[in-house]
Amino acid sequence: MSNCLETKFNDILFKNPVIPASGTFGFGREYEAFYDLNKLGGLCSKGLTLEPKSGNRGIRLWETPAGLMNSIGLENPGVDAFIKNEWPHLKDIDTVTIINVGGKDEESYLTAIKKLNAIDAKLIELNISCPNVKAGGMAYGIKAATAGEITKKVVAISRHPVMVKLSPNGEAIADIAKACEEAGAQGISLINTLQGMAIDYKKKAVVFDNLYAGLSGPAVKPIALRMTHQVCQAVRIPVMAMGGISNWEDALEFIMAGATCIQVGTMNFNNPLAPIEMIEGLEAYCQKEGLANISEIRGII
Amino acid sequence: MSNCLETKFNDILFKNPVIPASGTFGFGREYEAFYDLNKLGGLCSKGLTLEPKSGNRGIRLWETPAGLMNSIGLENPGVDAFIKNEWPHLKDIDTVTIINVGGKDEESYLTAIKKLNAIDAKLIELNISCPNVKAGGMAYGIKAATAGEITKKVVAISRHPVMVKLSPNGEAIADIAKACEEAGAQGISLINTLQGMAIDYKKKAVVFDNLYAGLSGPAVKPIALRMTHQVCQAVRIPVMAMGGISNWEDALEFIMAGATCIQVGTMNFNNPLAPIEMIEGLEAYCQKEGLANISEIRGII
Amino acid sequence: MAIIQSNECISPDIYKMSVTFSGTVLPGQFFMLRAWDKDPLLSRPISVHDYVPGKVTFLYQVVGKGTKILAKLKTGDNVEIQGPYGNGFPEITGDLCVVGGGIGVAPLYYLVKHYKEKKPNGNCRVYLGFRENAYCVEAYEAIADEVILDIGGIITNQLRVQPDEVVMTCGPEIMMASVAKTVPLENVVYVSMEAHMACGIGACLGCTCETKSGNKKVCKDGPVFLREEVFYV
Amino acid sequence: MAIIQSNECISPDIYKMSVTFSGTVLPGQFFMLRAWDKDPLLSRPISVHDYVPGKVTFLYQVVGKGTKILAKLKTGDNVEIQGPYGNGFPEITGDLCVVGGGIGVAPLYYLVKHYKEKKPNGNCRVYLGFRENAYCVEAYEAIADEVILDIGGIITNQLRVQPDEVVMTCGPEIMMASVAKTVPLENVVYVSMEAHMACGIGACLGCTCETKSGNKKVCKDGPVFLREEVFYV
Ligand SMILES: Cc1cc2nc3c(=O)[nH]c(=O)nc-3n(C[C@H](O)[C@H](O)[C@H](O)COP(=O)(O)OP(=O)(O)OC[C@H]3O[C@@H](n4cnc5c(N)ncnc54)[C@H](O)[C@@H]3O)c2cc1C
Ligand SMILES: Cc1cc2nc3c(=O)[nH]c(=O)nc-3n(C[C@H](O)[C@H](O)[C@H](O)COP(=O)(O)OP(=O)(O)OC[C@H]3O[C@@H](n4cnc5c(N)ncnc54)[C@H](O)[C@@H]3O)c2cc1C
Ligand SMILES: Cc1cc2nc3c(=O)[nH]c(=O)nc-3n(C[C@H](O)[C@H](O)[C@H](O)COP(=O)(O)O)c2cc1C
Ligand SMILES: Cc1cc2nc3c(=O)[nH]c(=O)nc-3n(C[C@H](O)[C@H](O)[C@H](O)COP(=O)(O)O)c2cc1C
Ligand code: FES
Ligand code: FES
Repeated sequence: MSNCLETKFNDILFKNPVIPASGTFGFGREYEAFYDLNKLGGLCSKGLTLEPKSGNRGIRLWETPAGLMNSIGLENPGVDAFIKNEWPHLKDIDTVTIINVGGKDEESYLTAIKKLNAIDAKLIELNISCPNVKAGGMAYGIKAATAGEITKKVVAISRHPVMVKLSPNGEAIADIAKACEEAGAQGISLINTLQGMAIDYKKKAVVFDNLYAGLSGPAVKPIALRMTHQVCQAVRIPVMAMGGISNWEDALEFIMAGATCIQVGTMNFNNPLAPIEMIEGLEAYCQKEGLANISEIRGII
Repeated sequence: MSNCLETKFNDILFKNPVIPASGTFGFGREYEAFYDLNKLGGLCSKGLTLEPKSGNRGIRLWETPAGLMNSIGLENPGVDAFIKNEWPHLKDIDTVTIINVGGKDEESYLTAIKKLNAIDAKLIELNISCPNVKAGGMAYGIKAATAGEITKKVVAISRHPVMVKLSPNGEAIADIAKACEEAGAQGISLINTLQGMAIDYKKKAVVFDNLYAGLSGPAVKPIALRMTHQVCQAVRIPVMAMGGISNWEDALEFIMAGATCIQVGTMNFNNPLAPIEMIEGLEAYCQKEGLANISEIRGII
Repeated sequence: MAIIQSNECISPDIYKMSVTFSGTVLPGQFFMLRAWDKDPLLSRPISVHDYVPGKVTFLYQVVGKGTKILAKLKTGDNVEIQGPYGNGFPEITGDLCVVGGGIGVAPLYYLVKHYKEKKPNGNCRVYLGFRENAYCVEAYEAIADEVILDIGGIITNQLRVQPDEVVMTCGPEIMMASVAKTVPLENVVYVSMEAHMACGIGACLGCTCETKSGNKKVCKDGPVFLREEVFYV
Repeated sequence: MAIIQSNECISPDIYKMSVTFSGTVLPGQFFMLRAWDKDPLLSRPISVHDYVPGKVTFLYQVVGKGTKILAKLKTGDNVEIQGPYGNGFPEITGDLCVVGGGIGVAPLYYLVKHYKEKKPNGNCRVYLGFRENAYCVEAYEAIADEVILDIGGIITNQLRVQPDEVVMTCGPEIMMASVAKTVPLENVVYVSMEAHMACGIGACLGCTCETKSGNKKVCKDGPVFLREEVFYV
């Protein structure tokens, strides 16, 4: 295996730029049945909050044309239990584990981040964009001013580099990205899910207890690609892009638009081997095109 | 045929709430080969501008998962030619013809609207949301303040009721809708296309000369339904909803979310009979459910 | 990739499909099936209706897009099956009483068969309830000690459980709730739950079932739960 | 809905499909084909390769999702065909010289056949250029007066047009541009253009082709245009 896919996200070295996305990959264990997680560039944990959360009630998943709506509501064991039960396993996987953190207010973000200072993680993904719960922080993520504020405070106390995960549901996304960059974020990831709604006409009722829910999957790819391009044009910090990436060609397009790494969410459900197939596809592409490293075509658009 | 689908949009009577959307139906003639246009609740003209426009160059269409991106760029013959060549034909169709109007600045909007005062149209759809050209007015449509301003001026000089077509790409859409209502709009329509991007990785280039383009079709339905619900909750003027409506069940869901009428865009390309099948489906639904009129389930969500 | 050996309509909208499979399966487990690319996006959870080495059989009802596609497949076509997933029904020592409603009868056939194979002298009674058309009844009669059938009524009205029977049920939630309520607390009752699923393996947290001891994943912790976990008796 | 009478691979990635059709068709017209629901969303424009009353034949290259699905269809399957659409090649009085490149040869067969039927004494010469594998050559030889074949080269290098010939061409745009440039201005030249299409009937304005006299719709005003309209000679 050549290292044509080796990718540096600031000074963090990824074997390749392909990373399963938060919330679609649990804490990794489940996918070990399908492939060796060491092959992944990285993996991103389910969104953690300070306290354990049981998530939303009622239906949590709803399929849409080429998309998936979810209203999980950040169900997670909380930071303490994560550090105790999941981290010992995760830390031994030879890949970059990214820790996704949500919060319901400033204090809960900051306390969670402080606790995570105790472990040797490589990168925090600060989730200010989950549309499904207050604790997801989307209230922070849809305005540049508030996004910048929370980022600044988190960066100040975090021992780990912080990448801020943006919402596609707010103000001009490039402005939000710039605000986060100015506030000291070491990277940007995007997009989280788009806010959508589902109605079950047979039941004459909304599908989700929470009224609205988050849309992801191939359906959103054109929007995610546009936003990725806008953000990559606007900031100098590296960008981790996602939203509907379903094969290596999609992954390549996001990289051409300027993304340093890409994340794979919903497609894990469609095809558990999706990330591995993307790695293989990108590798073959580099070989065919004679690229010493994928970075040669990064941001060419 | 019962009149269970008869729908009043303010005091404009529609035979049924199903209306082909602007830009997907030309000026109607083409679909006469498939069915009798008199069956439609209404039809919406291609977006008109004061001057003729030749539209965008390069590729104009690109398929995406369950979606379509377009970059037509408001190609149209201009208001004068429309009045001369298309209106005589359109006005004799026994359906509500809606006239979609775009503009590049205040003056071009107002002059176009004044010219249209000369004909006996029933409803103007003020397009402040086309993402593909400056003349599409999206600059107006993404901020509540500017949307309100242009609406106020147009309403002041228009002899016809004005329905404002909103962009899904801007600030909180309910705020924009409210600003338009306050400015005197007699109705709201939404959503125009979502701004997206396409890259042709084989050519290592963007697909559209214009860089970004507009996404429509089933892929966007969950977003359109959420925005429709938000706007219906926010304003008292009637709402004409669209975005990925592909069958009568979808149409029904938008009506349950509060829409008075619905428009059908991209699905005309997938199935030229789509609007007719929706009318039949909604009619059968009313019969099965024993509804004297579809209004009985409008806004029940 | 599994190859379809047969796929036939056995009752209006009810299909039986057998596919090649090399592995073992427990009663009550399920597979994620797909025979499409991205439309629909997700695989569909379908229980094991029957299993013999080399072959697994599904019984499914056509309700929407996915099952419509499944119904069109022909012998020799490919279908992707991921699994078996889930815990399945536990092995028991006492007598067995199963209660199935509608398409919920699907997993119970292999359950009964497996039970009788492991415990030829055990007694197994089967309640089957259908709204309109009954199916699979003869198949159950061939392997169970007694089959009680109800069409158009409420199967739980007839339900009389013996003191030493373990009850296992699958069907509409309202039926299982009624079983949970009416069967004496002395009897052990297992219920097989449903939920919309994306991953099928415990990674997405989409298939939650609220239990006495917190959220459980239907796909991984279930689909089979003890009555008291789910219905808070 | 049309029923497929045959659908076979005649060369790597090249398929020939015949379907039932009751109606008439002109050479150069096309149909919008679909054999799927919403994935992909749009129908695919495919030219008429041959036509006899009751049956229309397509020749198509597998390049992406839609044509991949078409290639899998079997005799007896259904395919939706909308059309025929477009203007088609005009009838001419003089001799005919056709130039086809790659899958662009598809519409030219029916063109030549139709021409020879209408004008049995007219002379028709056919240039066919292929990158790697040639196909349909014998079929052209059977109906044309002369067939000039090129594989791997540049077909327009060989092109020598007679003063009284009308030229009709279909193929990669770069080839047609070269034909447009090399054929003497005295000869009338028709080119068949391509564009991404959504509606196929002139309603979406997506298939624009810039011409001397402004934008034209490939689906409705074309796909056949006079050389000077498109290539501004
Ligand atoms: C563990 C388990 C075992 C099952 N075993 C069987 C079986 O043996 N035979 C059988 O006929 N059915 C079974 N079902 C139900 C079956 O999964 C659904 O009927 C099927 O997914 C419907 O798909 P569709 O595309 O036809 O319907 P659609 O309504 O178009 O599906 C839309 C979405 O909703 C989901 N969905 C719809 N209904 C259900 C449901 N009842 N349960 C879970 N998800 C649903 C689909 O998976 C899909 O994601 C089982 C469900 C579960 C959870
Ligand atoms: C008037 C006309 C006649 C045609 N006749 C033939 C023919 O007889 N035989 C044949 O093999 N091909 C023909 N083509 C080209 C054919 O339409 C495309 O190859 C086909 O649409 C590709 O679809 P796909 O899903 O396999 O590819 P994809 O690349 O997956 O298609 C993606 C989208 O791009 C469009 N697209 C891709 N390539 C083309 C293209 N070259 N022209 C127009 N749209 C394209 C598709 O329609 C679709 O909307 C014709 C095109 C036109 C416009
Ligand atoms: C079931 C599900 C759960 C998710 N949970 C989280 C989460 O906990 N934290 C987070 O930041 N994003 C979460 N997301 C969003 C994804 O990480 C990703 O941003 C989004 O799905 C877009 O990518 P995709 O289209 O590839 O899925 C979740 C998405 C899904 C589908
Ligand atoms: C090819 C095309 C052309 C369009 N042209 C216009 C237009 O001229 N004016 C306008 O207001 N909207 C235009 N639209 C947007 C549609 O009217 C509609 O708002 C959008 O497509 C969403 O609906 P849909 O998902 O049903 O297509 C166009 C859409 C398409 C696909
Ligand atoms: S289906 Fe994903 S956790 Fe159960
Ligand atoms: S394809 Fe719609 S106008 Fe030609």
